[in-house]
Amino acid sequence: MRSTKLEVRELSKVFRTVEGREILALKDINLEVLDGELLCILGSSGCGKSTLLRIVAGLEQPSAGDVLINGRPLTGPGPDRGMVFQEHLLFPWRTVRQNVEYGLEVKGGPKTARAQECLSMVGLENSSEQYPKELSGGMKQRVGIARALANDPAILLMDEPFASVDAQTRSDLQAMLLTIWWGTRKTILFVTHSVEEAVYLADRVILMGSGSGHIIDTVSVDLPRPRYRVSPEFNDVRRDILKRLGFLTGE
Amino acid sequence: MRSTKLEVRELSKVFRTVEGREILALKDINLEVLDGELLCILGSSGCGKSTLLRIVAGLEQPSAGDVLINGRPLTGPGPDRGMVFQEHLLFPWRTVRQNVEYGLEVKGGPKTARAQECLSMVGLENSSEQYPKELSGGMKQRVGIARALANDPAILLMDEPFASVDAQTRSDLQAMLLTIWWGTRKTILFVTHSVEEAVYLADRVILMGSGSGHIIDTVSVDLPRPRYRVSPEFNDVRRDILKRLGFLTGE
Amino acid sequence: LDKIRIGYMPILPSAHEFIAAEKGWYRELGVPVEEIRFSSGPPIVQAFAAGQVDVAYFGIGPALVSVAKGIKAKVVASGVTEQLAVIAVNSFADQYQKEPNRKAFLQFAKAKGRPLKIATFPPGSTPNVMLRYWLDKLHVDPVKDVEILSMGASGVRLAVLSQKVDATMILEPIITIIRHSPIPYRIVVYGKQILPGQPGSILFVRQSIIDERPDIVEKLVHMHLKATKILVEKRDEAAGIISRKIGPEALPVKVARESLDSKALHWVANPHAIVDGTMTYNRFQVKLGTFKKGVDPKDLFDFRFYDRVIKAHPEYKGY
Amino acid sequence: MKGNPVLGISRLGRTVVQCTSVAGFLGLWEGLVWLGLFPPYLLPAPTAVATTFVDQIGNGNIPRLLGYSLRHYALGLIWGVSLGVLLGLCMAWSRQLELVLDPIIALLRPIPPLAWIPFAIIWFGITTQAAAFLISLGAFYITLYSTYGGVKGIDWRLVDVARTLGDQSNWGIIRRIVIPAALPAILTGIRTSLGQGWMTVVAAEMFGIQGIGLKMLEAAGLLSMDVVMAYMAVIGLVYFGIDHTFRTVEDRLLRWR
Amino acid sequence: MKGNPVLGISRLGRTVVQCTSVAGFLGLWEGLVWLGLFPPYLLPAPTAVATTFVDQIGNGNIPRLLGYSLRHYALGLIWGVSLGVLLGLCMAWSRQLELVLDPIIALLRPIPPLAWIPFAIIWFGITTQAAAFLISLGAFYITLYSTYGGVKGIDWRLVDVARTLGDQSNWGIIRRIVIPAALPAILTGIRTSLGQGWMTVVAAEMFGIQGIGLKMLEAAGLLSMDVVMAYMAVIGLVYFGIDHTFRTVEDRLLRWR
Ligand SMILES: Nc1ncnc2c1ncn2[C@@H]1O[C@H](COP(=O)(O)OP(=O)(O)OP(=O)(O)O)[C@@H](O)[C@H]1O
Ligand SMILES: Nc1ncnc2c1ncn2[C@@H]1O[C@H](COP(=O)(O)OP(=O)(O)OP(=O)(O)O)[C@@H](O)[C@H]1O
Ligand SMILES: [Mg+2]
Ligand SMILES: [Mg+2]
Repeated sequence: MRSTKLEVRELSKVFRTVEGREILALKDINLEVLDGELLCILGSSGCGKSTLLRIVAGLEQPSAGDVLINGRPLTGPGPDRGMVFQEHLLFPWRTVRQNVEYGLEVKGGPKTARAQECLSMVGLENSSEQYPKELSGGMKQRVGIARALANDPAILLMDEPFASVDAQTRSDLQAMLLTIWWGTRKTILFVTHSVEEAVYLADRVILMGSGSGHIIDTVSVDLPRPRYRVSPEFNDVRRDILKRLGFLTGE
Repeated sequence: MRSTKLEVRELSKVFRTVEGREILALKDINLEVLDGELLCILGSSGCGKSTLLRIVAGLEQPSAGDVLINGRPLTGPGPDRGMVFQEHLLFPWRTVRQNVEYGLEVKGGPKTARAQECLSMVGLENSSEQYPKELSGGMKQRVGIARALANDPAILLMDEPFASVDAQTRSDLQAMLLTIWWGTRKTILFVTHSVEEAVYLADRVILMGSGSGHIIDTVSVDLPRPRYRVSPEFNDVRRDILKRLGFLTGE
Repeated sequence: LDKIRIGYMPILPSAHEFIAAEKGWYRELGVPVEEIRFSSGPPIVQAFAAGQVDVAYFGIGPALVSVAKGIKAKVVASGVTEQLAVIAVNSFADQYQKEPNRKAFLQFAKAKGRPLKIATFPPGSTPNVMLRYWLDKLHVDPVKDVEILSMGASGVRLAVLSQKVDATMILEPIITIIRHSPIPYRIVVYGKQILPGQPGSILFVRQSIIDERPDIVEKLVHMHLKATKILVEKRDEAAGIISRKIGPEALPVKVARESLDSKALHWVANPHAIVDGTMTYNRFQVKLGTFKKGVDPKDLFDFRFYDRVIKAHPEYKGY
Repeated sequence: MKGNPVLGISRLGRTVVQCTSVAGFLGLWEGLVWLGLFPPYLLPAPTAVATTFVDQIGNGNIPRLLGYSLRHYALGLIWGVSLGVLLGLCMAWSRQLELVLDPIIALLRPIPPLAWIPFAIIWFGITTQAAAFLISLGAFYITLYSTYGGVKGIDWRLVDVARTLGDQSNWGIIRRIVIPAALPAILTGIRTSLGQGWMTVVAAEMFGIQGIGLKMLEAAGLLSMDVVMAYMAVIGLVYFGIDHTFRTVEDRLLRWR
Repeated sequence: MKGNPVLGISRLGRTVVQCTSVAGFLGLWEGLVWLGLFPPYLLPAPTAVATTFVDQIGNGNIPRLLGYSLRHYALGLIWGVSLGVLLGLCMAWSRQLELVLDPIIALLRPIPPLAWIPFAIIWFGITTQAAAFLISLGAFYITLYSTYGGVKGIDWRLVDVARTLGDQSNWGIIRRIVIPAALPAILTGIRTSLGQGWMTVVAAEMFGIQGIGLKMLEAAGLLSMDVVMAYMAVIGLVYFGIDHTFRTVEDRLLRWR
């Protein structure tokens, strides 16, 4: 049996706005992620998906509850967790290679070979000297993934990484991600608000309620890979999830 | 039988880049749109969809061929055709109401009542004094539609109007568009690169080849409205279109 | 003391400095000399206050300002007296010749629809004070009856030569330069008609130098007298030096030579000779409100050096 | 997540810290003068400056001289800004005009306004016009290029939108689209001109034109540095007021941003 | 679809039009002088200015005086820019420092650099330092606020990214994220300082400090307006060169934009 890589226990997060109002972004979240699992977190806008990921990344302090990694509590951001952002957030003044080298530079030691290796994984070995502005949206996301991979983190946190690219590119990136996941066996937390994307990628899908900041359901996706988006089985899972999310009540 | 509203005959468009290279954006396009028809133009990025719409709007001159409206050749932009853009392109210095009033202001005469009427059609009667920056993406698109409707154009040209809003808002906007279309019986040319969107909305779908700038196929969608996105019939049409576009050859 | 900084202006009252520099007399001082050029008296006062100037050739006006503001320095010799003149556009000069009083000003203002514009150095400078003294004597209101514009030497020349002002209270060589230009301006009054014995330029030395190196100060006063003698007796030679120093394009030798003959120049080195005039001048400054109270001659003059040099070199007696 | 982490400090706390900071600065300065480290003609005490300031208001000097200076300023700005905005619009709109005028302006622009002082005097004399000319030069270049850049940089797709809504005439498009879209840039240009113009006023007056600048220089010649500083305070306060007022107007005009 | 419609005009055509335009301007000016409408001291002919220009280079005046002016300029900029950037960074980074310093700087900033002339002279005399002080004042405020604004306005999410990549120390973040991200704003501040500083040099020298500015004023006093204009040309050319060079450097440093 696979071990637990990441555990979230009774996690809550309250934000205080400048006017002093309190926003409950997460409420009593409990979650266990197995080593090597590809977990999708699905929910509509504002349900707290990003907040959860930022807490796991160590960028935000929880208001209550714990996050354990390999059973040890979290202390802050660290190179054991890599994060990929929706807005790509590349460093625009660095070339593709220099972006990927960032984490290695901070750590010290050799960097070029490892950067080149990560760029190959995302199929960008030939664009290493370009600046982010010269890349298409899809390429930028690839660099973001390579940059997160460079530190060889055990956990990859991905916050709607493919939300702002067009449909074709999106499906290419999804396929690429699966290949990388297969090759490296990383634990991946993948946030999305596309049901189709979650069903295509995930071992398990966590459904978050809209606006309430808690987990309403968990769905295991047992379809064999590679999955086929227009197959009836795929459509069944998609329909099941939409129903659990409350979208198909009118039917 | 319904009359022909818009006819496109042997239309071609060649762009000349600054370096002097020629780009063939459209090639021998032939198209007939019936009065009151909702026609979707489907194709991937760069296939010339926007160019076609801009020519019909009168913003661009064709290199060859004609566009006829009610049998009369086109002379330039005019209030008989309203256009809605993907990037919403609201006038940021005008309030919602002032945006909608723009065309009426140019024409002269009364404007407030008509603007209010159009805003009601898109469900924004209560936001008329807000500035665009205060609106969500979905609301901005609604204003764009109301603005195009204000002149009461016979033809509505919509260039991927819902491409940059989230899934939930998108389906709301689609439903709203159908209601408006039903109520006003306008002829609508709707550009999209989402197969699902085309199948949900269209009477007929024009498929454009990727990068070639010509029409590869035409599909009539005979499903009754309201259509139901996860029904097997819907999935069949979707699958059929994907196949014609060459996406499912690997199956 | 590692160097002496001497401030001067590109006008004739600084001629002693030009001669001393050109003739290489400064080498005798035993310390290096740095010459610093200024466009009018007030900036030298500021530089003096800033400790950037040790010895200055400027007017009695700035000297009084400095001492009144508590700067420790003394007048050790006089330079010129009665060196000023008022130059004005011919129409005013004619009027003034007929009626040398306030009426001339009022007539001019009536004819032109605006008061007479007079350019001069900034407040605190000798020309400015003497202009006001003149107007005061004539009961002319310096605010309502005329417009006084204050600027540096270049500004005055530019304004007068391009005929943007109607009159100026100014000193040599600008007087001669203006008389040489084709513009329709001429001299209206000379300084001595305004205030007989009016003190003009002086040699001003920082107290710390007087205390530490009286020998240097004595040498400076000696040079000053030697230069005075040349200015009076060898005007051709002096004109050459002055023209070179001010700049031949600004002051051709011919004009320099002529200005040395000007009626607006009286080379007087004896500081005793200007004490009375200075006190009159100072009382007027108090009246103007520049100072709250007058300056004590003891705080302003140091006659020792002049007296000692004259004793040792009786040939300079009379300068 | 914009701005760096905010210390937990209240609005009141901020004001207190700010006042303390200014008070500390003034106190230190006063102390230095009291200790007699500097003679008052090198560094007048803040209290002396304050007294002089009140005196100069009392005797009417400040209102009178400020009146002159503001006159120079207003005249110069009105000319410079109107010409700059107008020509900027024309140059951005008409390619021909741009081609002809741009090289001439590019030739003259690197000469800073204050370098024109000799010509200002010789052309206009020691007058209001001379000062206004210098100020208008600076304002002209700044607003010309900011307007030009603003118009060139507008989202030209909005013009397409206007055309599909039936707006066909050049003047309609300029009035309804180009000017409002370029307004932020134009206003920034005007604001910059306000700053540079004020500096030019003070400097130009030092060449003999009646106003605050000349008064400062005259006072400096008399070593009355307390007067100089009182007028520096006037200059600072007036500029602060002008800038603040303009920003309020700007925010109001651009509240849609 | 950016920029307004381009006339079909080639690169060569542009150059020809531009040259014609400048030539026409100079020709018109020369013609006006020839017609004798203006005495040469009101408007010297371009040919006269050109001759004088060559003369003044030949007799060594231009190189010598330009040397002085550039010295004032360089010294002032180095001081002003270094202090401005440093303090701007510190104030944007440390909330405490910002609270203490901001009110004092806000108090002093509205006083334009040239209003400090009397104090510059009384503190430093008619010296290089006085000119450098005035120039550095302007450069200081400009770079301080542009750096401060640049740092405040950076995308702070990039700091989050750096932290997830293991960058924890303040200094690491400042060096690797804050400075490069704020560099465009910092460079804009420096470029603005270059312009204002050059204007300040010329103006400051008119108060008696050796250099181009003083020479212009002296020549004006002699009504040698051709000399004045020759030096205006020097000022323009040098500024053009400086600005051009800096823009090249800037483009190079920001080629990632
Ligand atoms: N720094 C913050 N201060 C205050 N409120 C915040 C902050 N960050 C997030 N929130 C609030 O917390 C809630 C959850 O935000 P979060 O960004 O996690 O949502 P999300 O699920 O990622 O949404 P989306 O799909 O739009 O990215 C929202 O209501 C949001 O407004
Ligand atoms: N003004 C122009 N100048 C030169 N080429 C152009 C111009 N406008 C469009 N093109 C080219 O014409 C082709 C078709 O462009 P068009 O914008 O019509 O595509 P599209 O189908 O709307 O794509 P998308 O889905 O990305 O909006 C593209 O290759 C594009 O680069
Ligand atoms: Mg999110
Ligand atoms: Mg398009």
